[in-house]
Amino acid sequence: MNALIISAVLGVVMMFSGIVLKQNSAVRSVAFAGIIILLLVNSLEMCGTVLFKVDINNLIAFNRFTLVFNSIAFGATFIYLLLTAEDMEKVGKSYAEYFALVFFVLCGVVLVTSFKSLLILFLGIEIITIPLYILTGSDKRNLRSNEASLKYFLLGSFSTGIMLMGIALIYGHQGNFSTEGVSFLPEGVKPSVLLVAGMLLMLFAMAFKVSAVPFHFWTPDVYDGAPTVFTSFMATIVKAAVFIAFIRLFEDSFGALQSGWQFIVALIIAATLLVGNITAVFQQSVKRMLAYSSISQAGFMLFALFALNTVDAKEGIILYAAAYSLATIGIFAVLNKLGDYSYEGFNGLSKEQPLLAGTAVVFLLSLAGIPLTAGFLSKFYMLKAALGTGKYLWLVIFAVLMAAVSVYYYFRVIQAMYFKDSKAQVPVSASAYYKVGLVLVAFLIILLGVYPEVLLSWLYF
Amino acid sequence: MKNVLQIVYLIPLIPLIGFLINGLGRKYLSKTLIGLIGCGTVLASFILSIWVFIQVKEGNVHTAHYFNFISVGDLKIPFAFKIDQLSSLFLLIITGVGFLIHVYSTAYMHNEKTDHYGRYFSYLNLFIFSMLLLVMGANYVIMFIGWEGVGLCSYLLIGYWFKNTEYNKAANKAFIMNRIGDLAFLIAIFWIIVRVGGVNFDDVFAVAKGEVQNRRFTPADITIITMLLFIGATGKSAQIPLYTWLPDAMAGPTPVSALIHAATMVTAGIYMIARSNVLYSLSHTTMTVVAIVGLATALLAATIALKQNDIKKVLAYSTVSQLGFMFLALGSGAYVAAVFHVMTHAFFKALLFLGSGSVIHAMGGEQDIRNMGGLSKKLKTTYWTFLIGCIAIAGIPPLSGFFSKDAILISTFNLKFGIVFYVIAGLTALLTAYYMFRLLFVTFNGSFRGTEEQKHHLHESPIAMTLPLIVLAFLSVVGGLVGIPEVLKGNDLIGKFLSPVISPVKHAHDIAHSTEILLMIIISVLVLVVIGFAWARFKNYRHKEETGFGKVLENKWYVDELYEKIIVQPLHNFGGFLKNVIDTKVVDGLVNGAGRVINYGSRQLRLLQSGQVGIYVLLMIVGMVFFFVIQFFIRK
Amino acid sequence: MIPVLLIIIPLLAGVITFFFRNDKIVRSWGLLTSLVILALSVYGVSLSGDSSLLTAKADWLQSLGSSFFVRIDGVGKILTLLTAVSFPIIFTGTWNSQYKKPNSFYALMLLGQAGLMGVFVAADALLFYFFWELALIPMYFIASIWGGEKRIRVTFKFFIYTFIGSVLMLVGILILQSKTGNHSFSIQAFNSLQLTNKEQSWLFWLFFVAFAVKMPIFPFHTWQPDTYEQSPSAATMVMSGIMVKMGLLGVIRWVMPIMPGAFHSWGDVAMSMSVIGIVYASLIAIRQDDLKRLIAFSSIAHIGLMNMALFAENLSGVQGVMLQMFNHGINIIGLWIIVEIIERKTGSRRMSELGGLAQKAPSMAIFFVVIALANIALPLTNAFPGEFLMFNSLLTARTTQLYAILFTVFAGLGIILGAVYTLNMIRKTFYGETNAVTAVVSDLSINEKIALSVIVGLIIVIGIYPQFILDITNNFSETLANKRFIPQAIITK
Amino acid sequence: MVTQVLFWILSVWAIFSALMVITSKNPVYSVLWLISTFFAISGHYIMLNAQFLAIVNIIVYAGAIMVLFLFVIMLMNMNKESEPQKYKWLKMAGTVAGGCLLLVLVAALKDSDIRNQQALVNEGNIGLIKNLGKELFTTYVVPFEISSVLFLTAMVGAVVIGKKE
Amino acid sequence: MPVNYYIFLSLALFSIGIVGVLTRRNAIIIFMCIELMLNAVNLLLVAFSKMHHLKALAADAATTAGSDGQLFVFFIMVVAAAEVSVGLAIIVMMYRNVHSVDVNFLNRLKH
Repeated sequence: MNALIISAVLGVVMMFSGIVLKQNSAVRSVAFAGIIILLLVNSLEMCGTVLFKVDINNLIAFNRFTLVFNSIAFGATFIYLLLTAEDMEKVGKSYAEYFALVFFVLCGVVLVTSFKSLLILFLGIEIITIPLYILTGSDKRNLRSNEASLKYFLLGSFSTGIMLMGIALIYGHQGNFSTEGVSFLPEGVKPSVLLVAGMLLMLFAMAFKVSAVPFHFWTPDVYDGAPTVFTSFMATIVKAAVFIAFIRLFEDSFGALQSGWQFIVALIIAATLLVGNITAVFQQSVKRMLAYSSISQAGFMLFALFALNTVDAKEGIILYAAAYSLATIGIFAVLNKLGDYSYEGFNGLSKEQPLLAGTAVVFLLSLAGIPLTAGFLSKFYMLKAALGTGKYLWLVIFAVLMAAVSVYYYFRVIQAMYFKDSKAQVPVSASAYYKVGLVLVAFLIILLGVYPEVLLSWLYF
Repeated sequence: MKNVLQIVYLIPLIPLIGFLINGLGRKYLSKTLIGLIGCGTVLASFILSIWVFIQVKEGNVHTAHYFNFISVGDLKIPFAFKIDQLSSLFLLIITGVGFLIHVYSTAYMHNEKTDHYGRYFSYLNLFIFSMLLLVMGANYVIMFIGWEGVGLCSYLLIGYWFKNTEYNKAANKAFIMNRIGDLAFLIAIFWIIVRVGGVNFDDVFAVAKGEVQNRRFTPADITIITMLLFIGATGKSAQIPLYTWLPDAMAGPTPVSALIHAATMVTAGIYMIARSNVLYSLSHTTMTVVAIVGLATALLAATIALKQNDIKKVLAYSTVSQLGFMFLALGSGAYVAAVFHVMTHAFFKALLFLGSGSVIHAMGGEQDIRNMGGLSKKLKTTYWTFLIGCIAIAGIPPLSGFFSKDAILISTFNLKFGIVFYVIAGLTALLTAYYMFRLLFVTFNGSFRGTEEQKHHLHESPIAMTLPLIVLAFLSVVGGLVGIPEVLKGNDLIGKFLSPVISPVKHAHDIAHSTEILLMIIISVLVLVVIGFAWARFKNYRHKEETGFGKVLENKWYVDELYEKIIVQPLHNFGGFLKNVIDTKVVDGLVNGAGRVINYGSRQLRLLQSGQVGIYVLLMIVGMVFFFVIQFFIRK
Repeated sequence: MIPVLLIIIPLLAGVITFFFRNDKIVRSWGLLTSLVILALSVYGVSLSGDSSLLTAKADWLQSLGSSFFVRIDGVGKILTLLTAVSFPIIFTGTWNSQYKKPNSFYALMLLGQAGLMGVFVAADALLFYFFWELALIPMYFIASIWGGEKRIRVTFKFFIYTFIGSVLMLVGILILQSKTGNHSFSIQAFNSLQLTNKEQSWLFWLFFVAFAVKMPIFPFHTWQPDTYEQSPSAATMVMSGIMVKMGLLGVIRWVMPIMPGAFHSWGDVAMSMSVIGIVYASLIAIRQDDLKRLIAFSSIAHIGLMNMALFAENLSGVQGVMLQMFNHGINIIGLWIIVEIIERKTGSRRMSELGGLAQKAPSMAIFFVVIALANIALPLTNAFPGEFLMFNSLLTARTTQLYAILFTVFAGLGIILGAVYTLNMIRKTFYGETNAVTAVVSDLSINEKIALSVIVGLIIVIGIYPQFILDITNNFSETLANKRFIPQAIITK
Repeated sequence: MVTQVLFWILSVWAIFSALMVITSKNPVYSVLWLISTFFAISGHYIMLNAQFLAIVNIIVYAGAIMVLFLFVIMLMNMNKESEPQKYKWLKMAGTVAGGCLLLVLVAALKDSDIRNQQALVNEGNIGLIKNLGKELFTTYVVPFEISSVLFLTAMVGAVVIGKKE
Repeated sequence: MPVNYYIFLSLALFSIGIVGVLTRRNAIIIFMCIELMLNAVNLLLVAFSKMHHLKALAADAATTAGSDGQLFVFFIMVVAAAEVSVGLAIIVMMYRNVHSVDVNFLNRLKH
């Protein structure tokens, strides 16, 4: 609750800071202060101190899982700001507004991770997506940015329509919007078709938001077209939050129907892994490759949905959210510094910028799921959870084979950085903040890869 | 002094030390010192061997166990030596003849550079070591170690002049052909292990004799084991089909040919079979095969020898032929005769080779007898000793060859259709006499056909070379005396000596003594006739091109070419096929193909991302319909 | 404690190496570290099997059921010893090789050593998997940075290939873990599993493919010759000498005891693959002109034999493999050292361009001949007892008698073909007349002589008295061969 | 009976208008037909006694939002047939796919367990402003406040997008 | 009225909206079709709300059951309004740059 209110307030504060403060660096400082406050109040709530007593009528509920994820989201946002806040200046003039939107998105993130009512889910998702439409289009003179924004907007509102139809059907079945309407289904009773149809529509809509195949089409274009600084944000924190919402929704509302939708989820996972990984192979732009890779990573994250309700899935998705967010923010931050998004742009980076290259290697290894990085353990949790269900071994084998394919495109970047010589690089200017941020991210990735309890123990105590 | 048996390990060890000293110090030692070490170590072993022989003759046999070479579970393979009648006899031959050849070598190889000289002697010492290991080993594995060791030394010595590619190829050929046999030997060892659980001769023979409970060989086992061992022997002892390496092995220095490719190593197969006589006697099939292969080899090699012009090649084919004789004897069950022939053959063939070495030395490296002639005047010692060797090998009484060869010929009657074997063997013996005396006459008689320069250089070899010739000539003359058969009122010393190891053969088709003597006389007379014929033909040799059948013989029945065509080339081509087609196109092609499929898939799949919002929505709707259908109408 | 040190020392030393700048210091530091590890490893090997120093366990990833559990058992002793012996030899033998950025090179080498040690001592499946990947990555970097012209493509193929294998293994590990009672990854838990035949078959292939790729055996071998050819020699030595043993270790530790039924019932298939590989690789080796590729293919044949011997499921085979794993590592490193010297001095690896080196570099020729002969398992060299035991095991392999005989004979063809290509290699490279390429060659330098002398010394000593190696693993092998196969192998159809 | 007739009239009106929205070539006509649809739907609301929504629908949707649309269309000067008739197959496919979805949904929902349930028509007071307002400012006060955040974002968004660079 | 009628009516309108999204290329009209979809949902929600109200009335005459459905419609309208403002802003921005609102021109980003 703390974070929900504070983040909304911070959004407003940032709005006005743009008017009050003339210096971008000052705005930035306010934003940093804001995110730290957000982290603090969220930590307070984890310790049991709720600052605002609001009668929420069982529409929202915060539990450990939510709070831990929110901390991850805020932490990741902090790192994200650390690494990219300066570069946001390049996007456009509305510097303070970008931060305001980021905070509003965080407000939405809090909502979608804590909803107990489909209404809150709907509002939360809208609060997340509407700022994103804008951030995507924030590079106004850039036609690619315009195009991405419009595509995102059209497809996004379409999926909203789908989701609302789903909600309506569910409402028709249960008569309210609570997510606990069908917490259990008696043995042998066939679920109402209204409910099942509504559930499927919700599944499609959420699959759209997390960019699972075949609802992923917006992802590459939008990620590619959006300003890189914002791609980084929406591909990581937002996506992870929607995942949490996805899992929360299916756990609370449709957990009882698991055997009914598991097969479809399995198909979606397989398709997501296939399309995400295979298509990424041939990409010539690293940015676009990362867009496809985010699809493939989503395929892995969906295993948490597939397995649902197991400890492995819960811990795994938390770890995955952290690992994936950190690594992706990191690699986007590096990408952002290079003018050239093609693979050739990375050539010889290890000689020009050993620190950038070295940390980028850590990020890529983590994304590829190499041991002792957080990426490995998170994938490992996912596989373990999936195997724990005892079903669909083929899916797991397929997933690991696809993980091997993913090594192909991630390592192409490493090859470019380390094994190829550079053609005269544009000099890269990196501030101390930035470098510290990179090292911090790399360290966190390795820490989580070696000792994930650091994070996971927060789920229990 | 019984305790000499306690220090038998010194017999192989001393040459090994010689090998190490000469091998490591070849750059620092003088030639004299190298020669001294080389000869001295072998001499020391020889003296010990005599000593051992005396002990054995008194009936003291001994198995010395040093340490477990390999011990895995129940399988224990000790590093152990077995000193008995058979091995002590071979010790004598090896160290004795070996010593003489070492001495000979000091002079023969004197023109080599010091480090190569050292290398040569170290190889020779290593060979002696390996050969001693082979005969002293108390089990098949130690024997196999020696067996491969001598193969290695043979390889090293054939390729001693390593700048010459042809020589190196000959060395490779020798090693590889040996390896084919070695593989069979190895498999035989494994088979024995399966049945016996060990490889010690004593254990194996005990099982074969049925003296061990719970462990026995089936007849099939025996046949398989003995056949495999025999294949091993064909490799080492140059029998059909693996004989072609031996003539090529003449690329090595002549003393090496004398030692390794005539006197000792090539007889390892005979030693092994004689050692395993207990097993062989149990398998009639194998015995017959051995006899037939031996006889065929003897005949084939003899025919080839008829038309060879390289002095060493003639001797080489003669060796192959003589080895064939020995196998004939083994196949007939006359193990003693075979061993006896090993001994006499060691004397006269070493003599002949060293003699040829002396000739080559004198001719400045020339080996083609067509370019020789009339050497008897200049090389008196060589000539006379060579003549003795020829007489001995031709089998004229009372020289050594006569007795051993006769023992073999007579033994053929043990076989079914013995008379056929006898006739063919006899014919081969006649051929032997013919080609040996052709060699003698063409080389030493008539007029000199070489260059003026060679003529100018002709001289008798130094004492270090002629002395061994004389000693060996002497042995060739008297060597047969130890095996005079009872028919001739002899007492068959060698047969009696070996009887503890080799059980006397029961003559199945015993022939009357009178017949035996008659046959001896007939064959001796025929040999003399053949020699006379050779004298008539070759006393004034003039070279002329061979035609027709002669040409086939001169080209060794085209066996090498045949092997090349049906084995080497196809394998070579098959390897190329595997390398260029299967490995790169198929196996790697599949791997790369998987990558290519993914790449292709990637190129096609990304087209789905058409950039058109309408198509995106369409595909999403299609997906939704698809999932709805699955949920509601397929997986109800 | 010792296994932990074996991992930690090279790891830390490797990280430190990154910060050195002076070439000489880097090299000395690398050598020093490897010698320390050697001493430690020798001490570890000398301890009795139940010594507490050989085991270490610490909490780690408890929630997953894993722990940092390391243990040096019989096979671990052999392989840690091999690793510890190899690195000083490699460092000494390649002392003269020049690298740009030697600090990175040596650092990665040491990190690779840490990874390898980890693989060999890990007694927890997850830990094993970690090290399995970690050993790969430094080698991948070394090969890709310092390798030959086609290095990037070739080493990448190698990486992906082995990665695919290892992720399948990961699935296998996970399945096994889910079957254990207390959801543990420890090897004891795995060892005490009772699996049905069908499960075993699945698991067998999930694991075996990973190991087969690593070894490699036919038809998973195609990464290997290219990689060996393109990698810098030091990396090639590590890969061929030590890394391929990871596959064998995997079979010994993670397949044989855990899925004995499938191990038995798929034995014929695995052995067939190996035996085809032996003949196949040998025939291809005969046609190779490139020294590195020739040795690479010969290695495939050798490893194939080792794999066969494992699947023979008897003590002789297991012990033979134990011995031969060590020997093969030593021998092939020796060959690579000389090939590297030849390449450095002549600029060529093509046998058709070489020749006559024995005149220019007699010591090198002698070393090479001895090592090459060891490579073809000549008696009184180290490989003979190993190959003897392995061949011996084939004839009594737990399969039908006909298969056993066929396997023995065809594997035996490898001995003959091995002689063919090895002797040809010696002949074409060292014998004959010198030519323009080889005329400039000088003989070995002192460090190379030291390295090669050590190798030759080991070859001879083990060749004459192999028992001291066999004794190290004897108990382990007996347990493996007797306790696990016989009762469990019977449950198969 | 009257409600039946009314229902059918309103339904046919709504569907016809909706079809006209998607088939009209001129965007302005589309907007007008959409407004017509909204009126039909508002009629349904009134029939269902959801007076508040009916009013809001007319005022907000038909009145404000659609005028905004119309305004934008006018701004862009698109009051004529601007869409070239290419990509026929895509339209076909789209129609077929949409039809399939309808078919599948109808087929799935036609035997839902509530098919015999009635919706209360012309009665019930939950749709009255008083009741809804009470609910909105008690139970749903949090979402109500949250929707203000939504409007803030929309506002900021409009500023960001609309600001001259 | 049987609630089934409303369901089918809503589905029909919803599908018409979808078909419109699929077939039209003018971004504004696509957006309008999406609005049509939302209205279909609204109608359905109201119908369901009345249905649940009817059900609850049988037990309790003073119930407010079903009012949440109508409130949801209210929120949908709120969101739709916000969305329209942003969406039209984006469309206008696009139009300013390329002088077209045809979605087929949006093909710089593909593959």
